[in-house]
Amino acid sequence: MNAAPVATIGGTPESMQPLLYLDGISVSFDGFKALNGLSLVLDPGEMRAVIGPNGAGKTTMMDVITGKTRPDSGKAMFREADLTQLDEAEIAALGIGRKFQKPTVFEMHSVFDNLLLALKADRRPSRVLFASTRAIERERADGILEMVRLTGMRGRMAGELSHGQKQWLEIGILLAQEPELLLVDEPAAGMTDAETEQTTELLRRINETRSVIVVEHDMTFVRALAVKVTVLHEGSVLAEGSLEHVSNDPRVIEVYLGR
Amino acid sequence: MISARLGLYGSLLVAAVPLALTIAVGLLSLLPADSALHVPGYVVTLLGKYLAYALLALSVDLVWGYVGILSLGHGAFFALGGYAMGMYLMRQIGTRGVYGDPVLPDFMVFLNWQELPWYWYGFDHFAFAALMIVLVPGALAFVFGYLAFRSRVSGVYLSIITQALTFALMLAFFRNDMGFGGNNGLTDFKDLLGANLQAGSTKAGLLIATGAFLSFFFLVCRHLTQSRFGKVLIAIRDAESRTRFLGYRVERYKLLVFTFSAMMAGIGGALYVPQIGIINPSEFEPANSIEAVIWVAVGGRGTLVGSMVGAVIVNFAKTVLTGTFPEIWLFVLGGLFIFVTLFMPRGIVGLFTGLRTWRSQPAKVRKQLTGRALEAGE
Amino acid sequence: AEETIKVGILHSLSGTMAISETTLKDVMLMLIDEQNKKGGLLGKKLEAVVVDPASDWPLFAEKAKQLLEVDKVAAVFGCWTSVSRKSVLPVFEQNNGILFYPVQYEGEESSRNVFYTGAAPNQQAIPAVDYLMNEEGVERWVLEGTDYVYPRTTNKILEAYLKAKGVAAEDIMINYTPFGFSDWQTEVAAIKKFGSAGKKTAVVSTINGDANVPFYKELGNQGIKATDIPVVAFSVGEEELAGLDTAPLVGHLAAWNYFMSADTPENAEFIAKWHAFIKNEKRVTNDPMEAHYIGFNMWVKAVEAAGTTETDAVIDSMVGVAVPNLSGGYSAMLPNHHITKPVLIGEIQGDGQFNTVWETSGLVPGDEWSDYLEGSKDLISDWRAPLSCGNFNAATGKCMGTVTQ
Amino acid sequence: MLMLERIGLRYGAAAVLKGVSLEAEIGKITCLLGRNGVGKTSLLRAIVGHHPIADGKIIWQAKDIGGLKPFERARLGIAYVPQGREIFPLLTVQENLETGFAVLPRGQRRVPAEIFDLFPVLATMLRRRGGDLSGGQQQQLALARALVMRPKLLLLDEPTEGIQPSIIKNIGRVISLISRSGDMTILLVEQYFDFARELADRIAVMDRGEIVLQGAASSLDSAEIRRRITV
Amino acid sequence: MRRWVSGLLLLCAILPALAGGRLARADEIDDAIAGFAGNFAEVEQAIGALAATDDAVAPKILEALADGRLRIGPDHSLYIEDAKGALVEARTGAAADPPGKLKPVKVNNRVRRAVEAAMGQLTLLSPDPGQRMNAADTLFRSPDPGRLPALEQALAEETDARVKALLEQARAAILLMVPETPDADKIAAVETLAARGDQAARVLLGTAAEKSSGEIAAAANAALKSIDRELAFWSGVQSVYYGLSLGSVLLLAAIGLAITFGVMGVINMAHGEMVMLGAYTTFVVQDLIRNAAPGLFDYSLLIALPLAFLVAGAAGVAIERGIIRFLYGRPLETLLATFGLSLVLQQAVRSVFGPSNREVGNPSWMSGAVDVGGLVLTYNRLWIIVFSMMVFALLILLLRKTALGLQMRAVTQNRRMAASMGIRTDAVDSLTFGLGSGVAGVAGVALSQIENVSPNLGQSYIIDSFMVVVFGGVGNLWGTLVGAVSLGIANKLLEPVAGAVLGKIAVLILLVLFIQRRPRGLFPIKGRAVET
Ligand SMILES: Nc1ncnc2c1ncn2[C@@H]1O[C@H](COP(=O)(O)OP(=O)(O)OP(=O)(O)O)[C@@H](O)[C@H]1O
Ligand SMILES: Nc1ncnc2c1ncn2[C@@H]1O[C@H](COP(=O)(O)OP(=O)(O)OP(=O)(O)O)[C@@H](O)[C@H]1O
Ligand SMILES: [Mg+2]
Ligand SMILES: [Mg+2]
Repeated sequence: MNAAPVATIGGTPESMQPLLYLDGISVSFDGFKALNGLSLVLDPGEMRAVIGPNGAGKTTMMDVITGKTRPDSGKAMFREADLTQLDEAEIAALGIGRKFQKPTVFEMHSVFDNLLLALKADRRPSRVLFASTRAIERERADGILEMVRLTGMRGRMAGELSHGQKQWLEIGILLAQEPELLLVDEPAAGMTDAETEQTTELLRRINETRSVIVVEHDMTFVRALAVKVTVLHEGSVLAEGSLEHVSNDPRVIEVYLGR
Repeated sequence: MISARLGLYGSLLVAAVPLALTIAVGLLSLLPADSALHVPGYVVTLLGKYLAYALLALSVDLVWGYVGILSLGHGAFFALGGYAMGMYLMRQIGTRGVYGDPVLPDFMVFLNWQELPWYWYGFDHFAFAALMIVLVPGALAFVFGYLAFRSRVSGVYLSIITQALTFALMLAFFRNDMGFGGNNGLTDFKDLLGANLQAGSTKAGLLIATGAFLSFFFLVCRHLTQSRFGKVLIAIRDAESRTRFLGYRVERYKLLVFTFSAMMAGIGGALYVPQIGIINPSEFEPANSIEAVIWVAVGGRGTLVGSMVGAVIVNFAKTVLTGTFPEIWLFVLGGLFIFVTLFMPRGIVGLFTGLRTWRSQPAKVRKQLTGRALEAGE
Repeated sequence: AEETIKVGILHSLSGTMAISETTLKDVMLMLIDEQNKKGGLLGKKLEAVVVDPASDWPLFAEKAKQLLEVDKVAAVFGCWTSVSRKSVLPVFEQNNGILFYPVQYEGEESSRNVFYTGAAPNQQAIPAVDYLMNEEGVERWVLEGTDYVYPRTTNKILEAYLKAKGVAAEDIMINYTPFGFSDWQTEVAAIKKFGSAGKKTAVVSTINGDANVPFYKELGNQGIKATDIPVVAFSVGEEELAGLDTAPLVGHLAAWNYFMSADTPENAEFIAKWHAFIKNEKRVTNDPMEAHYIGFNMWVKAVEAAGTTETDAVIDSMVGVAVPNLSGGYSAMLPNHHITKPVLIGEIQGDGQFNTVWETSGLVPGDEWSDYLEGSKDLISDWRAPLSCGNFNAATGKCMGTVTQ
Repeated sequence: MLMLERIGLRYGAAAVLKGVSLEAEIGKITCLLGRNGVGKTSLLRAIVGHHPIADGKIIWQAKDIGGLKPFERARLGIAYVPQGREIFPLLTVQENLETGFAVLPRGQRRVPAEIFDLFPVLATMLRRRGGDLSGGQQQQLALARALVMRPKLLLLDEPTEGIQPSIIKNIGRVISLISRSGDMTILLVEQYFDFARELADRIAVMDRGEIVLQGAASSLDSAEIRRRITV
Repeated sequence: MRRWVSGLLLLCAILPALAGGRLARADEIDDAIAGFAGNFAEVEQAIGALAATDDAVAPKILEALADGRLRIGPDHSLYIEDAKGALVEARTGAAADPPGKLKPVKVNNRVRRAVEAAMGQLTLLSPDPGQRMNAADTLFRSPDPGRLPALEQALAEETDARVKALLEQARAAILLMVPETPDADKIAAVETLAARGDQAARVLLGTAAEKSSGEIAAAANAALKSIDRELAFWSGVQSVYYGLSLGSVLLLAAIGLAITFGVMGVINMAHGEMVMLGAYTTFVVQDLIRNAAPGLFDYSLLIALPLAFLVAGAAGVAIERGIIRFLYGRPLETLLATFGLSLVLQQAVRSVFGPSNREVGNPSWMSGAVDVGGLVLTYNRLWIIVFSMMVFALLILLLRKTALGLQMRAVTQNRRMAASMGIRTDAVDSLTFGLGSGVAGVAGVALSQIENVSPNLGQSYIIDSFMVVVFGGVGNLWGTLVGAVSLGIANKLLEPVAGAVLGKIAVLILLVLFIQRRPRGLFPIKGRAVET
């Protein structure tokens, strides 16, 4: 299917090693192919928007990258590491962080503790056992709180947050992890237009030092990001290019944007 | 949470209680019997039993309250620790057994065992036995946990296989061919480290030792749960998979805590046996493990203090009720369990310390505080 | 309040053993009641102290302690399972109390503080096997038991005994099942198969408690009749049969020291009193109840003889005391703290009663250390001064490690 | 007609709604806007009875329903599309839809064909478990499930979240269609301003548990609204 | 030779007796009867002598003896007590006025066997084919060469094919025993026995093979081999059947739990007590029937079934309304409350019905066994298998095909949202819990047929029930079915090899290992649906 070497599609120089390399990934559930020979290459420092109809396989793709779902076939490499051989924790340790489509936070921990747990640190039990929270960590956590505008909720249990607030907290958790690659599933869902703009800002800033894959249905948001767009459909890539380019593709209009 | 509110000094205070209490009771029991302050031996043994149970309850609370592992087989670790101690005590009997065999315990003599099975070797040394008291439960928990956590067995599935484990052990220890005394278990103990077990001073010493261990482990558990480590544990309890995505190797955390908790339970069992004077396979009965869980729930899950309080209160109630209302005590005890569940959702401790903060909790969180939802919807 | 003599009753009223033990509590209450009607003991009324050790062995020890230390009872009547007895034994020895133990057991124990009023193995198992061998011409044996100490020991003794009588090893099948076992299909089929080898076969059952009902139901349903393969049981009495339709079981056997059907005036009176006390004409009596009857009367006599309830004095005056049993003879307390008993073999009848088909001509003294076990055949027990030893080795002439101390 | 009179709602000690009064007319779409955490969801939860109110009255069809149980409210024709979808994860799509039958008389218990016109993907996935669907598919299912009940009052909490643009457009069309053609009252909570603006007959803006702006859609100034819903 | 003669004599004696009853010489009978006063050996002899008299009263006396209705007076005169307790003179059948205190004639197994044999001899030509069959069977099991002529005579007259076959087998057994039998007949006999093919035939053939040589031994050995093969096959099938039967018991015990726990998520420690309530309902029903309408006894279970469902179901509804409904969303606490409840219920039953076992009888259609090929199928187990499958099928239909089933599942998956769909959640909750409990009660009716009816009944099943449900996969009724049956079969296949105790341990360990492989049971629900 789409197994052709994809490295050239992005126009990256051959010499440069891609950060993330998905090739011919297929995943099926009880016979239904959620991913069907999906290939995608992400360069270091790149931000990529992924769009596509509901059920196209965007979330499943993230599941594969983060080790939640094992692909039936295909290759998934993060630099030299073969993602299909690692479990969630190991992949996270490699530097891949994720925000889920449905916000998931530690409801029984305070907002602040949520961030504290996410801060980049040695995660081995033996280390954690004797770790004490240093001032610098507090500062970082508080900084992130400020950034996601939850300072007022610092001591509240995360379970008490509204839907939108949880979205923000999850973004905060992602930031705290300082991952090299951020996978962001629908960050603008449930946000007001103004908040969406701020999110755009935030992602841009992050992208200065890190790579990002973002999934979103909000075209205004995607447009504002102004990055290369990959359109998924039925588990494989339908189109790729600038938003301008793909949104004029009749197939994309047909299956996704509508008339 | 509650012990979080206790703060460091509060916790130290709590930790001091078992130790102080046992020292006091232990010393008072040594006074002459006609002294007004004399504590009868009966009370010493009872208290010792309660506190040994409290240690078991503490170990259950650590895994259940903080990591969400509802172990219905912790009694097995308790019993294994008890058996290790029992084997040492058996070997101490020496030629004072009824058949006077210098090596073989009585039950082996009368069932015609010719020689001591290999797994009894070494138990004549206290150091070895002490090692086994933590090692055997620990190793079992490690192997079991390694397999279970690696393949991500969780929830009721884990609960039920822990139950299967203790049930299988019970059947195995019931077998006379196993060489652990079958149904009658190990009994007729004479002395421990050279001290006569029947002597008042030995009993007092054992009691104080139990109190000391309990205090010590309470503090250790407090540290485990209050530190960053404890926060990770609670995160695992509430959202295991999310924790993984943050890069925590969940199975290692679980394994560590589970194994540690099993060792703690083993020590509890080892302290229990010389005070009670018998260890037999009924300690492995699934119902016993369930009871331990219930002590924790009655006292207040996830509070450490609650588990100890629950163990003491439930067992104290049992002592009193079986003596005073032998015909209806089950109604009272069963009723108590129902009452606590319905009207004290955070257990006895929750009633005292958490009342104010509790009321201010939003309903949803309140629910979560008292138990994780099995169902997808809630 | 006037001064009373307290008597402890240590039987499970809840849990798995309540099924057997509750009756014993009731019978004790009745006996105490009767005694009080007769004016009490040493001019004082008797007062029963009932506790519930709840089929929980450590709780037995705890309750025993409570009875002795807190309630300061003069004697305790209690326990059923061996392990409960083992659990309380140190308590009685340390606190110098008196325990009357009313159930048949595996022997291999003798304590100064315990009086064993149930049967020792030689008072039940061996006569039963003799009967089957002589009367029914049995040549092949299935020893079917629950896996715990009593069946293990009994079967060990029986195996040795049978072999001594010339039974070949392949004519003995031994099988154990867990407590509360309920699916007997495989075992019963195996018995059937073992029994169809052309030689007369019998089953010696040491199956315990709850497992019996499903066992007999399966026997009945698989059509094993007593005339084909008789089963002789040591733990099945009237009380157990009350839960069963006995019509298909007619002719299977039990060996005890008492049957409710015993045709003696003492027994008739006992049953009448029991029915009046429990207010239910259908309730049955059984062997352990008789054991308590004997034990209690012995204790009363010993206390009267000693003139005090003080433990040492009572223990000393116990040996030699003889009281009527319910089968029409006198049972006496032996120096080894076991008693003399008649051994009866009964066949189950359609009405759930036993029909005595054989009995020993005289009384059989209880033998605590079995003559058929290697380790214990040289041991004897005699609690009278000057020997006062529970495990005196007749071969070496030494009192081995003692249980007391 | 739905009338909310000075609704107060609290989570424990925290008062989240403070005297919210709002009306939603039959055949009209009322749109509720507001930033994160101001209490929009809480208000809907109060109406369907998922959370008790501390003060005020909820009047639906001239009846105070504040004391009724949630299922009784549903039987009065109130359907709810919650935030976060809350579909029944282990029921199949078909079964999820059939849960809506509980309020229908025996003769009407079928899934209207229009639902599959609106959400074609559901028709192809009738046997799949609800929980296995993708986020957007679940959201569509939640909408469809509410429509199966043939409600008189439809409460929508950010119904477009996670749904692809073409279907959002469809949903918009359908919502306005059913509200105008029939006698359905619709209360819509939205963050997606353009969508709301386009559909709404009335707009209300909430802030910190209070309605701070309310009126006919045509009479309100977009910029004013935008200002109210930005920080 | 003497035996032959006496056999012939006997034959001559029996024929007229059956034709109308011969009057034996009075002193003959008196001599015989005198033995009934003696010990068992003498009684046994007396039976033989009495049978030999062929007097018409002999069968009556023997029957009375076997039933324990024979009384003997101090003067050795015999009386029979009839069903109503009235005494008749044994020999004359006249109402009697006994001269002194009567004693029952004691019976033991030895006496019973003698009576059986004597009756067999007296009934070989009985008009009742059932009795003839018994007689033939008795003959087969204790082959006596002296009876050969009688046997052959009976064989000649026999019309019933089944009785005939049995008679032929008995004849073969006798022929093999008698050294004088011609070789050809012996080989024919070997074949007859080989065709019978059971353990008893195997024993006879075994002795034949040992005792003879040459052709006969070879034939016998060949027959032995084929029987062994057959027996091995049947014992394998039998084990599987036992497993199936155990599995159906486990299924019954667990299936209610599959609803309260599997569907509703309530860790219902009082489940066993619901089973117990069902069993006690059966007891009460039978007790009433025994006292009021003994004729209905065979229907007692059919009456008890709906009642048990109602009693346990009502208890379930009460528990749900009173306790469980406050605990939704706190499933672990249901463990605590229902554990308390189970203590209370047990003690309540103990107070009302007493602590000991209560008798629940098998109706006649659930007693005994039927032979199918080499299988022995006991009726009670057979019915339980059928019954459990019926209960299972009904439940599956209810859960999958009815609106109530859908609502039950919806409510437990998301109670709040279900309510907003217009589902009466509290009613559905009560009904679901009531249903689970009711089914447990129904299980109790079935279990009362094979188990103790005691306050501990529930306890003995609770652990197994949880294991079955979890092994099959929580929330999956089919899983419960397959789980129960496979646990049952595994148990029964291991039991003959490892013994009951080790077998059970092995099953538990296998279960633990299995869960490691499949952490969500046999039939896990996979996919996102469970992860979120
Ligand atoms: N466990 C499963 N069983 C069956 N089908 C599944 C399973 N998991 C995912 N699917 C199907 O796979 C497809 C891809 O789902 P995915 O969540 O990746 O879509 P998506 O692109 O993220 O959609 P959305 O934009 O709605 O979030 C969907 O059609 C979904 O129904
Ligand atoms: N269960 C709860 N317990 C305590 N506080 C809560 C709870 N649910 C919501 N809150 C608080 O109530 C306020 C209003 O929440 P609500 O969910 O109604 O907001 P919302 O307007 O719907 O926000 P969003 O746009 O993010 O969905 C928030 O501040 C939130 O923190
Ligand atoms: Mg998605
Ligand atoms: Mg909201």
